[in-house]
Amino acid sequence: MESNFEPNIVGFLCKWCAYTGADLAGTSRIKYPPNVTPIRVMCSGRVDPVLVMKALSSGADGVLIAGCHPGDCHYTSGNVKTIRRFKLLQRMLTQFGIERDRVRLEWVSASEGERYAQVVENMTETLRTLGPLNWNGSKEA
Amino acid sequence: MGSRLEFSYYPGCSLEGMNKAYDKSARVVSKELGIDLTELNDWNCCGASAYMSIQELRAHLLSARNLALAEKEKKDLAVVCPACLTTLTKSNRYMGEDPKLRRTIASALKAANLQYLGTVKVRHLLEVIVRDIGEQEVKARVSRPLSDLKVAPYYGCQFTRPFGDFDDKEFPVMLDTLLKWLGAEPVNFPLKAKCCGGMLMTTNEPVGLGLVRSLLDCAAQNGAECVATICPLCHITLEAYQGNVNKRFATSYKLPTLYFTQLMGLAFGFNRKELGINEELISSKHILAKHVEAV
Amino acid sequence: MAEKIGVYVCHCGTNIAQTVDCKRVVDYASALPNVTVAREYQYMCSDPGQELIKKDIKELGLTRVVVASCSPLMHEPTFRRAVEEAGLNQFLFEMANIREQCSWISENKEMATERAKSIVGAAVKRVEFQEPLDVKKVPVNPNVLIVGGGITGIEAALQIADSGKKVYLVEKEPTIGGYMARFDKTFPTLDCAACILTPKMVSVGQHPNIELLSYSDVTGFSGYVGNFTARIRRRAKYVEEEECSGCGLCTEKCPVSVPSEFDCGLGKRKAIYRPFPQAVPNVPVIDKDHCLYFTKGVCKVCQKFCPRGAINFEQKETYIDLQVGTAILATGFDLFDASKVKQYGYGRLPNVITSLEFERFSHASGPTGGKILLKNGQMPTSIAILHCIGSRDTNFNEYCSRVCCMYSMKIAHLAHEKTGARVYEFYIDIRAFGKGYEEFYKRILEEETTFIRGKAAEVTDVPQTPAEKGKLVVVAEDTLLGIVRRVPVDMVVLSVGFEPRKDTIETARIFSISRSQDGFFLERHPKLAPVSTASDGIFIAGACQGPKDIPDSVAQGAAAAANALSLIDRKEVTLEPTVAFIDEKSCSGCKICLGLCAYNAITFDETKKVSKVNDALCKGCGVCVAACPSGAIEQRNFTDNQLLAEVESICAAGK
Amino acid sequence: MDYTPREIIAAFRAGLLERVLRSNTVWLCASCYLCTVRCPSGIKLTDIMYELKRLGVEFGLVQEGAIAPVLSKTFVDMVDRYGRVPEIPLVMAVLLKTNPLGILKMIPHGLKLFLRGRMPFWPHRISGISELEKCSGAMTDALVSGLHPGSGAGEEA
Repeated sequence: MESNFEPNIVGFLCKWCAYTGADLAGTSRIKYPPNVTPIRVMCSGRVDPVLVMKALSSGADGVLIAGCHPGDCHYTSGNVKTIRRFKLLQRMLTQFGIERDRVRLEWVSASEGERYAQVVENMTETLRTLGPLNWNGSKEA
Repeated sequence: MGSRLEFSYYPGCSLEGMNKAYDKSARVVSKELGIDLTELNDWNCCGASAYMSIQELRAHLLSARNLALAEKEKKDLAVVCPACLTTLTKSNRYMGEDPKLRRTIASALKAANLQYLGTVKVRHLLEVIVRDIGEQEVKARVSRPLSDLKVAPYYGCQFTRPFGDFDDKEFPVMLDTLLKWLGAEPVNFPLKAKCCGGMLMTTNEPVGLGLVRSLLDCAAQNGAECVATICPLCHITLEAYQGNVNKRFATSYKLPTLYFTQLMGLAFGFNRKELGINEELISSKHILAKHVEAV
Repeated sequence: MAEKIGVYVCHCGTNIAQTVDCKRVVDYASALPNVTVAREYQYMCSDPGQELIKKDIKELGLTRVVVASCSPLMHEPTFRRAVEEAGLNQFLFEMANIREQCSWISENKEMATERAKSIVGAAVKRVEFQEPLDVKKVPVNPNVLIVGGGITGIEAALQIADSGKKVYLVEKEPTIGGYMARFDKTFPTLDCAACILTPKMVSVGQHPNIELLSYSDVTGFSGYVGNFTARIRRRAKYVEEEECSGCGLCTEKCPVSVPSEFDCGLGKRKAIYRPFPQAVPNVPVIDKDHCLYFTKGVCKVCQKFCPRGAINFEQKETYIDLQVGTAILATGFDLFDASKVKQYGYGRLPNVITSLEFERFSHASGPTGGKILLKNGQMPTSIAILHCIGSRDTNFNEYCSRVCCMYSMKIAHLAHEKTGARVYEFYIDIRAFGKGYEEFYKRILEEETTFIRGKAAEVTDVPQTPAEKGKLVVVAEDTLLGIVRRVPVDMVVLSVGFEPRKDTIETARIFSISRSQDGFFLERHPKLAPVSTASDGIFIAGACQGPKDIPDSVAQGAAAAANALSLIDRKEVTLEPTVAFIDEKSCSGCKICLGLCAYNAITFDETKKVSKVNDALCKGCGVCVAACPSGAIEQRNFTDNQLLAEVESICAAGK
Repeated sequence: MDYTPREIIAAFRAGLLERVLRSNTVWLCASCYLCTVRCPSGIKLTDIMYELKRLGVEFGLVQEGAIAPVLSKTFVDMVDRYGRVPEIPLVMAVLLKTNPLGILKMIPHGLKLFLRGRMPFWPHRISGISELEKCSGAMTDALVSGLHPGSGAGEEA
């Protein structure tokens, strides 16, 4: 494993909570590892597992999905569907032999800048330990 | 009666010395209530405040050895001294919260082939009795109610402070509750969780005596006939220094102090000797005669 | 034909340029396929910055634009407008956020620059797949829903109603007026609260454009900006509002007496009651839990005496639906429960009272007729006022409640004036920031109030000296002296802070708005959009957003009214066209999407055997898109192609 | 109390900790934790007091004639020797070091306790004492770094 490995993380952030929370972390000048490139979606429920698998097979070392806390979804219950989908996703990862920690689902409200920073810091740290993924999407890898 | 509760029992140094009666009565009432207390084999000092004042890590190590021994027995640890409770809980918590501390202590324990994974809960016997045993079981054993005995329920400082979420941190009520179950009348005692000054008696007597005086004053003002204690240090301070207080402040207090376990034992019908009730420095004979029949 | 993309990297002064090497980002962008031009500039949002984009669109024939600057939540509308002004569809623009989520969060210039490249690269890839979209315009219903009839809601309601628009004012209590109706005087002018509030309450009651729904609450809220439906629960008052003349005979005759909530339990009210004489509407309600008829099946005295036959024991709670275009939440606050701070003895020591209880004592129509009395009926000769109860305290609420310093000084003045007592204020800091506030502080100092700088440690009734006997002793470190003081007094007033309403979570859910860390409603922007929320058409005002005094609450009520009116006067609003749409050819008719839509926006066409999205109902969450097994559903501006392009670009950048 | 807890924090910030360590405040703290549970700023004052006590002892900065540090040191010695603390010998040893005449004053107390069988004279040595020594030894290195960094004793110019 490279000693100075910096994971590349794709972040799907819902516009209402997580993206706003991530903005707040910045506005509050909280420092955390800049390892996530955010993709803004309207709701975490928009995150199709295909997008996640695509990210992992294209070279991302991890994927972060972040949305509103359950019960606080801007679209009433979009994140409930995310939870269901995420469980499925976890099973798929196991089948492919990918560590479950590489894909995380987190709840970050619009006021939780600090929490978002912690989530990213924590995830980056975990992925640094896990090392690069190097998965090309085939089952054998 | 349901299944018996099992605990490793940690008496603490104070109960080996001047507070044997606390140890004696605690064992007697626990047995009666179906709490199995097995003394933790070869326990050591908890690393109490005086130790913590000089050596931080070694103080935690002392606690950790006790916790490791208890973990080996696969039982939670019951204590009767609130200072031990706080010291053991503190190490337990800090080791849980601080990985660096946990690692340091773990590597030290390893030198003696010990390990502590953090599974032991440290609990005060009073809390076990009030919460786990409960009103029904306690009341069922009261054969000699302490009818209307006016008691100042004295918790001292470290029963709930700083970690005890099981009761209020400034105005706890568990002892009040238990005393009521025994038929006694807990008096209003606003200083119930204030410091007794015990720590200061050897090092700064004037300050210590001032604190004892306000406690006695408050208990007496509110009509207490005796003080119920749950802490060996509070107990010895209140009884041994009453004379000094009287001399210094020209007062004439003669308030007996009894461990809560002694009061329980009395209500349960045990005789005084079994509970060490003849050992106190200020006799409780007259007040008990008044309230507890056939003592 | 290949797209011609322009990329503009903003320095944002030094906000971005300090941690991100903008030159390298520009070089990187220039080399990306289809990028025609890449530039950097000090402030892209400035006029010259925007001109730069417009000029390039016209002169270089750009077909797509990417601006790498701050969060889209800040300037997306700005740049969309600029792009549109240059003749390009506004959706052919994409914003890359390299400030909030890149330059501001890192001190590592190398890593931040790499991240910025990744973010810009993703935006460039994404923008290629963007399509021109038409924004949809919908008419705005001019009716406004206002929730909460305190001073904030009253102000907002009157502003809007006076402009000729219809207002539904929903109040959960039997009367409007809120906390202000319970105060005696107001700081710093010391004018009587009732004198300035009651006329406004009356105006609300009589205004032809205001429909007051008291004893009611909002249980549902759906729709979209300009076109909401609010479901209102109207609790049973057991008094027919149209019949009641407010004569008060029923109250007079009612035999049941219970502690009055309005008076903090210090006074009594009847089982059929108005909280206070100036109540609006001037209609009593029956408290079912205490009414003899409801509890024991006997009495009905009120019915017997009512000259108008207005009492109706059979009345049921009802639900009504209101059509509104905007809503203003002015739901106010709860007061901190002083009994939680055990060391001050509230609930244990008889003469320890809260500031609101003091207001009721001091109020001329309060339970003591305006007299400040101890439990034994005597007047106190010394009073201590303790600041910051429940506020500025990590054990309770970390924030400052903003109003307590000032109202504490008002209480000091009233206490001194009415009892001649010696008054002590125990404070951490005096926060007298408003107009005339510092001057008021000076005045109270001159009135010989003793200010002791130190948070009170405790209030005890255990005396240490004969002088303390029978007194409440306030113990505090006088931080100016550096000593611990014990001050014996007769009465202690706890200046309790503000808290979010207990039902804030529920209300936030009903209206789909967020709460900030402290639990109050979250505004869209703390400085620039203080009464807006992330949900278009829903505004917040007053203390439901955070602790506020009366002037600030009124200002916010008016501001929210102006915001609502501005929206109404636009007559129509544009809706984000980011809705879902279904490719009929690919749809297999499995109907999975139907059950997933929280808005019932998807219907099934039984003849064609395909699902269909109703544009007006679709909120654009994209849940159905992610779930469609045949990939037939797409979300405009969030298509699979766009998101996949972003993903691929990010992954490629990491290699 | 020479310095209130608030003043201790202020002195620490001002780099004037030495005068605090030499005051009576630190050793007056009886660890009742009231300040810790009340502090509105969430400062664990009792833990800070312990830290200050340790710093004072380590750098020899304690109030002149203070008994408490002597008691604590004696306490540590006894625990290290026996594994537990024999209360009476502890008090006797402290008095012997600080106020030999005080022992005379203690006689009436002692006598009463003795008559009631509450005066055990011989300390009990736990059998795991060598075990504890081993553990302590293994930790000696860590002890140095166990001191709070930046608790700048003696910053005073």
